[in-house]
Amino acid sequence: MTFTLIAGDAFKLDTGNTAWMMTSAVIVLMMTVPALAFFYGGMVRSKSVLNMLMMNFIAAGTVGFIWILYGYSESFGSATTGINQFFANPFQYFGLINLTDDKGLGAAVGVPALVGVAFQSTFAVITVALITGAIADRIKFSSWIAFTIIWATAVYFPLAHMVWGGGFLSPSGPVASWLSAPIDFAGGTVVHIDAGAAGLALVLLLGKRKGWPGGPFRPHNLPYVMLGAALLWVGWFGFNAGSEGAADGTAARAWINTFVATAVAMLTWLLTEKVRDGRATSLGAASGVVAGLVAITPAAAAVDSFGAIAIGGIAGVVCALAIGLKFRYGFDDALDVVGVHLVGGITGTVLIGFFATHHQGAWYPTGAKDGLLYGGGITQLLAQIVVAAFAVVFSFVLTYVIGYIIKQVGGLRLSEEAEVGGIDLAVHGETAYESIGATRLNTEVKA
Amino acid sequence: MTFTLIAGDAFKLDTGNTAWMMTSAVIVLMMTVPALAFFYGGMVRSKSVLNMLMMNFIAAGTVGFIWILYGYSESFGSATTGINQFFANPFQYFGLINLTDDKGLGAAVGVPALVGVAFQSTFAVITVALITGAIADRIKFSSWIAFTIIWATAVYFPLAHMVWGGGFLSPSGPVASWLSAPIDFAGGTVVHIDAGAAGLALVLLLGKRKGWPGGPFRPHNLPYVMLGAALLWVGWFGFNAGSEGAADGTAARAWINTFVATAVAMLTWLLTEKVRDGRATSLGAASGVVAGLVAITPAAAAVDSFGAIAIGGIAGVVCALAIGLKFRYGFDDALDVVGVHLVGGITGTVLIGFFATHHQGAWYPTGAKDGLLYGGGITQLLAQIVVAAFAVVFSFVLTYVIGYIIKQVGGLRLSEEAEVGGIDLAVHGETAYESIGATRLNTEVKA
Amino acid sequence: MTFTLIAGDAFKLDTGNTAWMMTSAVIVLMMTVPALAFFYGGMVRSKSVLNMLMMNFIAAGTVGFIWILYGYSESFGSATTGINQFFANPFQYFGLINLTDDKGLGAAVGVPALVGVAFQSTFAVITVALITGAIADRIKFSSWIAFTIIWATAVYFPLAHMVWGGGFLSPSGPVASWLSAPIDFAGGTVVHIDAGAAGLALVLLLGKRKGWPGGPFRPHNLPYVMLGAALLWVGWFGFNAGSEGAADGTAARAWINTFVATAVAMLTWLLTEKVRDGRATSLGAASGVVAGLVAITPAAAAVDSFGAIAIGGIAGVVCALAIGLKFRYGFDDALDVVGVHLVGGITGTVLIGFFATHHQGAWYPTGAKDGLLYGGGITQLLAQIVVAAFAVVFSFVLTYVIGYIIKQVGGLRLSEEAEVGGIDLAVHGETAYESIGATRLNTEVKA
Amino acid sequence: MKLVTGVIQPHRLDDVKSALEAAGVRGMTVSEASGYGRQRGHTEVYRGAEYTVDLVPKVRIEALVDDADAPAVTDALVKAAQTGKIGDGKVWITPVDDVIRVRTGERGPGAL
Amino acid sequence: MKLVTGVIQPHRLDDVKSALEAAGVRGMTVSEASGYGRQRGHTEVYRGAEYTVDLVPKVRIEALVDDADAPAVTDALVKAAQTGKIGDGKVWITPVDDVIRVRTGERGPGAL
Amino acid sequence: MKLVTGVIQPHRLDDVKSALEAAGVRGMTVSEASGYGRQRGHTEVYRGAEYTVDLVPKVRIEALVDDADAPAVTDALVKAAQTGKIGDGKVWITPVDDVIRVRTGERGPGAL
Ligand SMILES: Nc1ncnc2c1ncn2[C@@H]1O[C@H](COP(=O)(O)OP(=O)(O)O)[C@@H](O)[C@H]1O
Ligand SMILES: Nc1ncnc2c1ncn2[C@@H]1O[C@H](COP(=O)(O)OP(=O)(O)O)[C@@H](O)[C@H]1O
Ligand SMILES: Nc1ncnc2c1ncn2[C@@H]1O[C@H](COP(=O)(O)OP(=O)(O)O)[C@@H](O)[C@H]1O
Repeated sequence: MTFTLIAGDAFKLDTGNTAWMMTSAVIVLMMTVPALAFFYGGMVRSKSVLNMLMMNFIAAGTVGFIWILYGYSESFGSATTGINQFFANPFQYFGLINLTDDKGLGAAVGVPALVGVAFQSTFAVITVALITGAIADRIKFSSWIAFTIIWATAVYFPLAHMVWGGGFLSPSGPVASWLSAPIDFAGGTVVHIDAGAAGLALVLLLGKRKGWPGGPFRPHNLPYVMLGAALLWVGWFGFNAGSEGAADGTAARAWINTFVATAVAMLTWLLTEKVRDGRATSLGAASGVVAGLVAITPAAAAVDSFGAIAIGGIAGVVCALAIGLKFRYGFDDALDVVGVHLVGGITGTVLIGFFATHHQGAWYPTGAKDGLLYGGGITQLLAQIVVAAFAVVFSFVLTYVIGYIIKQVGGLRLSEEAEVGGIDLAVHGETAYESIGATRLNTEVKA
Repeated sequence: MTFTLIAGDAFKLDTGNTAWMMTSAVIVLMMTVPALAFFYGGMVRSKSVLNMLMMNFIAAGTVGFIWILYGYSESFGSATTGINQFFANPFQYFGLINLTDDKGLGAAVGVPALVGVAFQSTFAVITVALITGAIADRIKFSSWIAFTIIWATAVYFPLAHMVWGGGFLSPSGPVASWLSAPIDFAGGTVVHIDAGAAGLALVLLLGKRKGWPGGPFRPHNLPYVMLGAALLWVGWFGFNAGSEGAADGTAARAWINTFVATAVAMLTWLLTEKVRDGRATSLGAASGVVAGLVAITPAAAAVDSFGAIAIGGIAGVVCALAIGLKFRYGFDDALDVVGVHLVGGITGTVLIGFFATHHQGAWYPTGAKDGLLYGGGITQLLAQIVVAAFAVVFSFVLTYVIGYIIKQVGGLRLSEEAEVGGIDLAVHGETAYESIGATRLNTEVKA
Repeated sequence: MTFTLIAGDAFKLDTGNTAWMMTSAVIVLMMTVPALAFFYGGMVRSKSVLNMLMMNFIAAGTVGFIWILYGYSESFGSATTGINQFFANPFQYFGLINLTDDKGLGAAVGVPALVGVAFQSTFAVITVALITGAIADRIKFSSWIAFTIIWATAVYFPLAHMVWGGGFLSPSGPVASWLSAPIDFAGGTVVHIDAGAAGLALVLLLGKRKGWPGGPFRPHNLPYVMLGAALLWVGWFGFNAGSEGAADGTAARAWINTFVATAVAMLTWLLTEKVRDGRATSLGAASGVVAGLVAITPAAAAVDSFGAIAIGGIAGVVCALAIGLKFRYGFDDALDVVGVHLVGGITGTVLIGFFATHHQGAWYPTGAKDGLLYGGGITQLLAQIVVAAFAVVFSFVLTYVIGYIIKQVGGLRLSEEAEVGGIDLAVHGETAYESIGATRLNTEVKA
Repeated sequence: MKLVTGVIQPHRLDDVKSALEAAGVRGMTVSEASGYGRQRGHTEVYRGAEYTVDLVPKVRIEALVDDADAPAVTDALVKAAQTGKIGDGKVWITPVDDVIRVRTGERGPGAL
Repeated sequence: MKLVTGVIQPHRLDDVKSALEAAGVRGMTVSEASGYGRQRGHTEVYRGAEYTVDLVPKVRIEALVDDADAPAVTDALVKAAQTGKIGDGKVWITPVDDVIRVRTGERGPGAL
Repeated sequence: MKLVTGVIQPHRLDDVKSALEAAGVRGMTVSEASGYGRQRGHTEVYRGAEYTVDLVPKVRIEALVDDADAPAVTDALVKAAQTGKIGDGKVWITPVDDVIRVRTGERGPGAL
């Protein structure tokens, strides 16, 4: 993305860019609550839908809070050498103090610094929230709360710094000088590979849900899943076109690619289902939408229409097949965070190496090259593979360590009784839907 | 709309207009998924809600895909004479290649060409999606997929070209020189009359649902219908105020008119129900909202507040009465696409002839005239009637032919068994909501 | 808010500000339909969800209508002396006639006058809609319709004029000269205290629901509540950051504060529940979100990050405790409009007196002072208390009188039979969800 | 008195109701049920995982009738519910010791 | 043993439950049902099309009781459910051959 | 003939179904129910107001069987449903006068 730190600009407000970035920030927040919450919430059984919604709300709460306190500073603080190749100083802009507009992410395009904070806050929130899909139905609520804070601090903020904050994997980092400037327009590595690998690590620590596989885990409300998928698509334009940081032709290219890659991914996912299972399903349509969105994210403005169509089309097939991995290898990635976000994120990140271009309104950072199929040779592909691999390993290892420590300290897994009897009731003392026989006895609230 | 092709402008980016147009594009996409999908999905029975949602998602998928490939080019390519009065060259901007900003729809107001493509893509999608309401509960899924592609290519893209792309019905076409420049600010003809007449044609080809009329076809989830209607209202500001193509006073006039016409239409629909049936219903409120939105669409910026109130108020009554037509004439327009979109679209298009004005911030294209009640005589009214009539005939006849061919080739209608037993299960192998007794036996996904 | 009347500016369009304000207007409308409607609709029993949705739609319909007719004029007409300290001339801009851009709310920042009308219309709508939560499940539908019109005219429009229209409580009014310019950035008094006090007055007139307390009044669909809360959060950025009237750094400050105060309020509400009830609930998360949003509203751009965190954190605890008041004092504020909006509105308005600042991108009107904890002494706190107290009394007394008159004239309360048997059926002739046994006998619609 | 219980195809409910009325039944109680029998269930596929749903939606009808009316009511029920396809359901008759009308406390045949 | 079945107004469930407890009933099974009888249903109107819904929501209660307790339990049920309005429902008593407590396999009155 | 009715824990349904099949039962009818008994319900808290929900979700299974098969079927049902925890439910057996297969009109044991 061009929405990035450029030191020393005198700030001149551009109301149009500012309007677009505030709008984008709003609709990216919508991607977590309610979109992702409902996408996942509809997929779980009715006895744990509230817990799923809650985990997403919690991600917005805790990560939102620490982002303003020190997360922005840790991600986008100015130091980028030595250890600060990996994370910036969390106290430089503690509570956003001293963050003047000329030091902001949008200084070069007239966007106030706090708008940059706002936009990026929603990325931190959704990355953490994505993980909930893998661990659905069995994690202790308090452990989830702790995890969100620790993981954002130790994994997300650093990776954001490395890729977007001028650090290790950025267009000015070592991979760029060695091979080519890596391209991650809107978060294929920082968001999707990151969350996907983390989901996998947690799943291995948590173990399978009782009764999986073989038990009845069908989605309790498919319209909720469709609602979530649709709102994810809608909000994703803020995610991808917003990542340009300005309202211009490059943002428009990201818009178009986000639209068409998703449309095609939905169609190829459905086609894959039709061929394999004999039916095209609504869950498949919703899943195809998300797979397409994930895969086009890193490439959003870095390919032309044909590149977007190819990436979307390939991602639809690849992810539709990848959701079978968990059955083959026996890890209970409940709602397919690995199959969709990890695999989709890798797919998009790597395919950039084939399709990157700077024609037809497409854009990539200085130091990047055209893809293999667009005459730029193999260098960009290698850079993309290196970055993807680094992100997988970085996120998986750190997450495993964090999860392991939490497991030792407070435990990760809910009691079997709570899991079987219904998390909503056991953990939150609630049930999602009305039923016969509720009697209120005690109405005095201790105030 | 002023958002239209103006040749030869040197392009100078306006970030504010660009921000508004990208935002509008986003919320118009939201009108199809999830808004329209839920508006219709709540109205069908629970055994076919997924099929309804799917048909809307499919419209976004297939039409989105071909729009980027050749639809934009066919609609807004530069040729407008001879046969190109009716459609432009689909290959001029194939895959959006060579579409530079100075050739875009927003060149005159500093909006990048791809933003114009984005905005218009969402119109193509929703027009096709609107038809699903008429044919609910009984069309073959594969036939629907084929229909979306053929219909968009043969009906929607041409009509968009005729009205907005400088073609036959545009302010520079023959009707304009003969009578007066026709006014269709945001799509009364291209979108609503078009979809409504197409819905009628398909209904005649498909026949009635088993048990209609007389059977139990009540909406399975009215809150979904309300959710859909509310989100349609929200997104429609992008549709109408976005059709200005810029963030200016004319867009604001469209905003205000969209707001007040809808508010009043809801009230008059409810009043009609109260008088006729003795009750004001929530389905009536949702329907009134949509009727008002449909009717104000062509007139959005071309009337003042009083004109908007009148158009909304009349549409609320007229559409509330028009939904009785299907019972009288025995055509099973399942969710009232004819009663609301065809009748509402005609109502709005024709009423412009009475209320058009260019005062109070209202606007219409050069060559148009004030309406009958605003001292402009009868010319504009005649032009509006001609355009509406042309659109009805054009869409109905072509759709009938397309539907007839599909019927002969692959069949249109689902088996009675699938219809009675539930389309969701028969076609998609899914049921929308959890129920007792699902057992997973086979969990191995063939990958 | 800076979005306010400034006489005599020559108008120069700023497309960026205009884009932001139109977008804000759209998402604030979304806060009423569907957000608030679903937030409340999920909380009532399934037999009255449609009535709740309807009351919110009606608020959009009637208030939207009269706002365009005379409400804007009554609120933001130019006269501000004598009796016009309390309300402006409703006929000055009747139907928005003669409202030229240089006379609009956004004249100073290049926003067309009609955009100001649009933005403010959505505030009028939601303020009225908020009241529905207090009176859920028992008000006559016709009385509600009448109430919306009378209350908006006699309470909301005047208060908007007093606070934002240059009247009695505005930065140029008597409180400002006496103490300090009161700060209400986005509507703590005009919207939340106003609606909260009105809700209380109506509750006293209506009496308790049959069976309250002690009966089974649990929410019928908690995911709907979560959906509503999430969309309220999303839309509230339009409410608060939009209240700046422009896309600039102050708007960004409001964005950030709205984000972090809400995040923290959700966490502190959940903590309060955990301590008091032993469980953190999803209804608590949703409620905490709304409490935080309410409390930060008046302070949105007038505090720094730490102020926002403090206000959110305090509001989460205070409101979580305040919902017990209704049980203690025995008034059936069904969905806690008093506990959340009145108490939260007062909390936010008063806390400004402690936390107001004009550093770190924060802003307040000329004549206001820094808060007690930021070295400005006690003056601002006193001004805030005076304004809050005035708003409580003004709204409560007038609402009581209006409600009393409606009660005498047409009655306020539904029959017990309708209340027990289900309002949806009794009043609207509908049920929200499908059930067995519906047979259509008569399908002829009288047209 | 007897209790006639029928488990039938949901789409026959309306006709059965009419038939029972015609047979002089003055009241009945209806509830939702799922059946398992010769009629095959179906499979559903979610992200490639196949679920077998072997319960088929049914409607249960219960009518309390006088001993003398039981055969006629049963016949009416069976006839109205019959489509001839597998899955049409079962009807069974069980003895009832006593019936009370809650509203009045009446007992026996008069309470029907 | 006997099975006492009651089809009652949903809003009486709570009182009936308490009354049965007071009458010494240690367990019961409750389910949702719809009734058809003297109580009129209602009409709903959707876009002008009128639907007649002649089934009224009811709740069904079943309690297995010892032969000796049946009359008292029945009386308690009837009394607690009674509002005196049409639609109060029916209660009926049927003979039961045997009862088994699943947990322990106990049979007969001791299994209640 | 006999009607064997079981009210069991929902998560035992699958095993019970298999057990009945194994015991030669060719059909059964299943419905949702809520139970009240020794098994405690739970409390839910909404905005500080506490609700006591004393009904526990159960599933009801009904199988019509030949007199001779009743004991074996009952045993199979009980065994498959048993977890040994409070709330496992009840099974009871009631006499049936006659059974009719709706599809064919067959009566008696042949209709099962
Ligand atoms: N032995 C039985 N006990 C209880 N219900 C039964 C029994 N056999 C069948 N049923 C019910 O009857 C329905 C139809 O039975 P099925 O065997 O599918 O068709 P048919 O009766 O036409 O041969 C089943 O779905 C079930 O609800
Ligand atoms: N013959 C019957 N068999 C089974 N259930 C019945 C019968 N008659 C009435 N019921 C049940 O009792 C309910 C109340 O009956 P209804 O005739 O409306 O009122 P009432 O019993 O007060 O005269 C009905 O809704 C139905 O559920
Ligand atoms: N007397 C009864 N009549 C009808 N159903 C009963 C009766 N007693 C128990 N039940 C049903 O059996 C279920 C389990 O009973 P419970 O007393 O909780 O456990 P257990 O049978 O293991 O002692 C209850 O939830 C209820 O559905």
